[in-house]
Amino acid sequence: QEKFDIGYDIYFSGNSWSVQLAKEFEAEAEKHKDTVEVAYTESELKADKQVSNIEDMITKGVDAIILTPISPTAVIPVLKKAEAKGIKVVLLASSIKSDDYDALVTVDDVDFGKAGAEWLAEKLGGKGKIIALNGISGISASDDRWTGAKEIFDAHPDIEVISVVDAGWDYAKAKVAVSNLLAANPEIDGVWSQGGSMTLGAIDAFEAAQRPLVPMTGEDNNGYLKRWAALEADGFTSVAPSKPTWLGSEALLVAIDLLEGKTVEKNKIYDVPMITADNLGEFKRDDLSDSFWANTRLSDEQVRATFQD
Amino acid sequence: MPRAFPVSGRPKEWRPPMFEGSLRSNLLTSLPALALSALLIILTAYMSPNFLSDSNLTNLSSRLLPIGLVALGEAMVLFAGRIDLSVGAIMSLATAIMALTSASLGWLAIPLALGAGLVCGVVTACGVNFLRINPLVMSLATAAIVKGVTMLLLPSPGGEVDYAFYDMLFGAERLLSAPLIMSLIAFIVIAVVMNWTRLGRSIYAFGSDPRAAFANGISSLKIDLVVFGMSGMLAAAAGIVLSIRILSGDPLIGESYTLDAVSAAILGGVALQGGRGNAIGVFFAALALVLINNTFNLLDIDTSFQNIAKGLIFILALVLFMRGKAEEH
Amino acid sequence: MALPAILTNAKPAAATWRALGLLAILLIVLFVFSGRVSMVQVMDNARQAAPLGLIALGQALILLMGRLDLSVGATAGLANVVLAASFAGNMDNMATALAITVFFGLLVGLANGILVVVLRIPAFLATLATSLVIAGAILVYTGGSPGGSIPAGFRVITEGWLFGILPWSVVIWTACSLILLVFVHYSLKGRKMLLSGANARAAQRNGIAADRMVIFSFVLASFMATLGGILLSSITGMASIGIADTYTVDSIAAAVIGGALFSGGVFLPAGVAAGSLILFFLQSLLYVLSLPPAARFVLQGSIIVIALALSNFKKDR
Amino acid sequence: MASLKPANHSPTLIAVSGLSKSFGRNIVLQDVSFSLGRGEVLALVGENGAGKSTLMNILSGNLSHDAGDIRLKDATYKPSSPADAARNGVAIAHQETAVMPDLTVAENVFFGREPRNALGMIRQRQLHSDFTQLAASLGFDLDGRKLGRHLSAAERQLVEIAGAISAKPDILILDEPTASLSSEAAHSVIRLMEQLKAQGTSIIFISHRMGEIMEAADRVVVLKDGALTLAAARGEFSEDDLIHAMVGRKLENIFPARPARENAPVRFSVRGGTNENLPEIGFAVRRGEVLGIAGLEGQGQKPLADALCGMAPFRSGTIELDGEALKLKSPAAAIAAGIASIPDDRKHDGLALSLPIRLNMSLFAITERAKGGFLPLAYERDFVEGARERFSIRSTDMEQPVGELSGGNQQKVVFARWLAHEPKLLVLYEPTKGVDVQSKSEIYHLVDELSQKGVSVILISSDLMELIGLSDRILALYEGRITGEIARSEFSEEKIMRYAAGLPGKRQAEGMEAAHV
Ligand SMILES: Nc1ncnc2c1ncn2[C@@H]1O[C@H](COP(=O)(O)OP(=O)(O)OP(=O)(O)O)[C@@H](O)[C@H]1O
Ligand SMILES: Nc1ncnc2c1ncn2[C@@H]1O[C@H](COP(=O)(O)OP(=O)(O)OP(=O)(O)O)[C@@H](O)[C@H]1O
Ligand SMILES: [Mg+2]
Ligand SMILES: [Mg+2]
Repeated sequence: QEKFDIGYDIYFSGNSWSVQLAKEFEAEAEKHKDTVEVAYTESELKADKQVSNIEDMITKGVDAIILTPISPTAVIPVLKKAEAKGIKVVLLASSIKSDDYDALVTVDDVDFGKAGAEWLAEKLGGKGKIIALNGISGISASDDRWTGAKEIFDAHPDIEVISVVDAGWDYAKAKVAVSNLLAANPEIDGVWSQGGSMTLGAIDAFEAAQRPLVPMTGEDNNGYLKRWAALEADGFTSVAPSKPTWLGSEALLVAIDLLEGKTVEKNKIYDVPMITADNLGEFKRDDLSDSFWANTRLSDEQVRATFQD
Repeated sequence: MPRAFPVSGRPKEWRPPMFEGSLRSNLLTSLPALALSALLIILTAYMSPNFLSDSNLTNLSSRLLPIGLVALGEAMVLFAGRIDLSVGAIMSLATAIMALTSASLGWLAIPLALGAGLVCGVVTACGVNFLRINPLVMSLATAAIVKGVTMLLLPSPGGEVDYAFYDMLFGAERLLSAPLIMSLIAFIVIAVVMNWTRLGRSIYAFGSDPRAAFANGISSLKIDLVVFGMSGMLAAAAGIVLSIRILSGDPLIGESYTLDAVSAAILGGVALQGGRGNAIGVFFAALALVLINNTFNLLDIDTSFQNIAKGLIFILALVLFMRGKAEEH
Repeated sequence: MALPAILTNAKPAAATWRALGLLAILLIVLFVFSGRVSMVQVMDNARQAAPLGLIALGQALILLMGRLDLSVGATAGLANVVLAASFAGNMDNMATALAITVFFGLLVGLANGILVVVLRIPAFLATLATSLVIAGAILVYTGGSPGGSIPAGFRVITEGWLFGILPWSVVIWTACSLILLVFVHYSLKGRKMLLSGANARAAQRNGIAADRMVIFSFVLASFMATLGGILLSSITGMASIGIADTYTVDSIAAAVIGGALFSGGVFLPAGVAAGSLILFFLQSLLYVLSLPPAARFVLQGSIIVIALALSNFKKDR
Repeated sequence: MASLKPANHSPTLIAVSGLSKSFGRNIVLQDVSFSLGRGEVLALVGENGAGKSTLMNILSGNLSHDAGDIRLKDATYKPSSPADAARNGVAIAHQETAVMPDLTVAENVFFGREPRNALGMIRQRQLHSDFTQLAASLGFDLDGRKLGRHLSAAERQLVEIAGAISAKPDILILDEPTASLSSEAAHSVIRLMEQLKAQGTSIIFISHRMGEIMEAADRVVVLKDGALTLAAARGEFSEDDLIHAMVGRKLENIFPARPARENAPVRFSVRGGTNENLPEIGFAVRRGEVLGIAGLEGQGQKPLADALCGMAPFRSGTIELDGEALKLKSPAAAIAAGIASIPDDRKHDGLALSLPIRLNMSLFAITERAKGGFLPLAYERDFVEGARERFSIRSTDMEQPVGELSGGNQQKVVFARWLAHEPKLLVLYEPTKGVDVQSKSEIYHLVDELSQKGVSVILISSDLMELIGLSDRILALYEGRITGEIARSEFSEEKIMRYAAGLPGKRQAEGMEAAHV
């Protein structure tokens, strides 16, 4: 029997989340190696390169294309072409501004932003001065999460966002930024952060400045979960919304269903999984690397192979 | 009539060039890029049946247009012995302007974006000329400012560019597509201007030795305005094409094009020190850059090795073509 | 009037004073806006600027030779990845980890030097190519997710303060600046570098092995970039990909604000330090004023123009 | 102060009055006034750094002046750029500096005046045939298709001159037009000047060669330290007057009196030295001897100088210094062996123009005294200050960048470099190109002084006066071979030129090695 040819575009491999997303896909593909044959391309977070990659997949004549759209519009024309050739298209972890696709598998980043913000607003009793740590302006995940968070904060008139900073999902940048903000502001009551490493940086900046820790939001990467657990005894509180990397494996399953002619739900948008003080223990893995992300379908062996310490 | 006298006994190291004039000696600089792209075409066509399909060739020319335009502008700056590292930022700015204004202004968005590119080029030219700031640094400064402005205008990718533009530019799937024709026109026009007009000769002369050129009556301000202005406009044109290709604006999309543009110009035989090189060579070098990615994808080369492979090809090309060209003031 | 001979050699150039002046102005502005600039805060910024400072020193050495090194950012990033991997979070590995990291750094410098000198490829392109290869190699080696970590014991070099007032990283940075200052301006080899940098052909003709000086400077610059990468790793405590990419452009900007010339023959470590600090305080100013990230680029571009416009102010025709 | 009487002359074309110019605090021109009539030749004379080039650069729009007034054809003239000057009929031939390396000779000559078709495109063929015509009419032996970067110094100079003439200017300015030319070529340029003058062109030329000035100038203007010290018409001045006005005193002996030294032992010899550019060369120099090497431009002088200093080593042959065989594989090896050399192209091969005088001058002085790799700075300062005084190098202080000095003073810096340690052999290649009489004389006496101390000198020069005045013996170089030898007692310009033109010398090649000692 003919195997299905599938093109998978790795949108980025510059941070551990994007790497793990691709690994989840690869692991699933390995399980179905008798039915699918995958050709990989790599877009390096460049929308135009992604367009070219998809064009080349069409040229090669694949049966299905799985991609994480870097821009909400860039791939529309080329996906139309794919559709015209009867190629199935699955969007993974990010959507586009048209319905020229067959399935979407994701968690909403706006909801992600809201989830952390709601927790923080509640924790502060709807009142206080906070700072926000964003990823990179111009990248939709970062902007969408902030949009969601801002909506919540705007609804709480007594919460004042005193500074919004881009720290590139980066520990070091976040630490520098927060150090500076601490020097400039005698009162900071909470930190809304959209990335685990940035929250780590913020914690270290607070400690370096010998200021008591305040409620902060984080994300589900293992390094952060470990630190959070260690600080719980000192009264540190946090919450970790998650964009699970297992979406990668889910995308392949959906693609196979489509190719086999099964009907699938077009927009599969999962709820944002939340790690809270209550279930922290279930996700935190002291025996695994700091870099790994807790919401995964990878086996421990696979995680160890991907992120060696 | 004074009689002829021997000035040099017998020039030993030098023989007359194969062709006449500096024009021909410039044309020869295109050969390596021509060879490289020919090699890639033959290799890929041999190994992949889809390579020569109409749709793939159309795709290639669509990709050639933006990198070709921006590399062409960069080459003009390099001909004059300057360098422009702001082209990528200008491309992003142009995509932002298109995304924000094409809905309301329609076609007028295009001259607006081109004008913005021109202004950026003029700013760089003025810094280089009046403030005597090294072009590399001045263009980096322009790039930073332009990037900031772009991010103020359009903080994240988005906005919308009308689909009609897309149909117009990329709609047809045939070999002689609009992007290919536009690339050819741009390159031929610039090649003619550079080689057969006084302006072109002045740009080469200025790049060759600015002091000597000044002494021969060239105004450095005029040269700077022309080359940086052109480079800004061509970068903006590339940005317009890109915004149509992605149907939106993106404040970061141009970044990687700066080094691509410089690489294409250099691989195309343009000397960093100025005065030498030809638009034709740049055309083939830009083509080679486009072909490399296509080749990687069509031949299924492992993605993680693509970057190393590209770096090594780059080094190999440098070793083959640039050997002995190290700058020494 | 007449300085002792030993001082004329190191007399701060006009460009150094200009850079220091700009830095002072920036500090005053910062003070005015934030209302509280303490010595500790200044030192804390200096501490974090140290990686850039070291990398920019290396860049300045290359500029001294009339070349440009576009691989310093990649080299620092390489140091970050290699150091974290070979440390593996264990302080016992320190000697080996440092040795391996420095070894790779020197290797990059040697490769650059050979491409530029032996194969005579323009430095701009040769170093661009090596940076591409380094970036690719890091991706292949790490698969996109680098492992390892820097043990807390080692992080003292960026987190510890000497006598509680001087961060160790500032001490290291100052020491490197001084050593290079003395080396370039007081040693025979440094003098030969100056001459080769200003006119390689004349230097060669006058018996200086100018080519060897160029290779040497590339190795030294990569070494400085590696040191910068090590300090950076000590700050971050872990490895991440592309973390030092912006340092390439920033190092050029810092060196040039500090008075380095593309035509070679100039080396002003104090100016370079001022340039690095200016770039860093600019960042602080943005946080304090809570300006959008976009403003950072506008300000940074403007300050480069201002710094250089000042230095060219009085040239007449 | 002498001023020019306009009476017995053709109508005034350009009149300069009260012109001043300074660079920073350095006053370069001070209240200079003179005038020039149509169809006249004016020679501008002065020491290095007197301000000649600056004055001409002002007239040609390369520099602007601070005060004073220039009237051209009775209108105020203040050119804003070289292009502006050209529009006003003023053209300048710089001292070989303005040839654009990546354009061909023809493109250089007609730059900005290329023939074009209706579309504004340059007609390449026409351009080159125009050039062939022009070159023939000027009597220049130049290949129009050659790129500027491949030209020799003399060819560059001719390109400059041809370019300026082809603009058909009213006023032609020639800045040291003959400095790089052999004397025969220089004579032709002088004849060309006479021809242009006859056609009504006014010419201002700068030269350090007294013979040319006496021969060609209708008037002279002498500058000293930026001020006018003499302005006179032909017949009103003598060579001594000029020198007096330039230097401020009489120069007794430009050349040192040198005793014959025929019996000294051989110090340095080359036998059968060959490389790509030298077919075969052999000669020997005695201890303390000054060996002149004469030849027309491009007969192998440069390859010979390069081989001797190790830049382009001999591929085969034997070299001996003080009886020991030697390989001159690199400049470093040559210097280590005690061979010092002064290049002809000081700007590219001799100096780091952006660095201070001190750094340029002191390298060798301090090298051997360095302790543990570090420099003896006090010694360096004393050495540099001493040399500055001794050579009267005109500069603000020892930290002034060498690039700001005039050509002659730059040359002195190159010379001074070798003073700290006497070399065994000193190779001079056009050592006084563009150097004024005063400095020339100083350099000659210095060479003599060194040779008295036993330093052997090889003097490669196109200046016959210099060769005759300074050498103990002269060899003629033709097509990369030694074609003749002339003993001091037989020196004459005519004889040297005969040999240099490749005509058979007194002794033939077989006996050469013995004969040349
Ligand atoms: N751009 C400049 N900046 C500073 N000083 C300058 C500049 N140009 C010339 N000078 C100085 O002006 C003086 C006159 O220089 P100029 O070149 O006119 O001399 P010159 O008479 O042509 O000498 P030479 O015979 O060596 O050619 C010199 O002292 C020189 O150092
Ligand atoms: N960058 C500079 N800064 C200061 N002065 C300069 C600079 N460049 C050139 N000059 C001065 O300008 C004058 C003219 O330069 P140019 O190269 O034409 O020298 P020249 O005097 O005609 O030639 P030569 O040095 O062979 O006598 C020189 O006297 C030199 O001192
Ligand atoms: Mg002069
Ligand atoms: Mg001169």
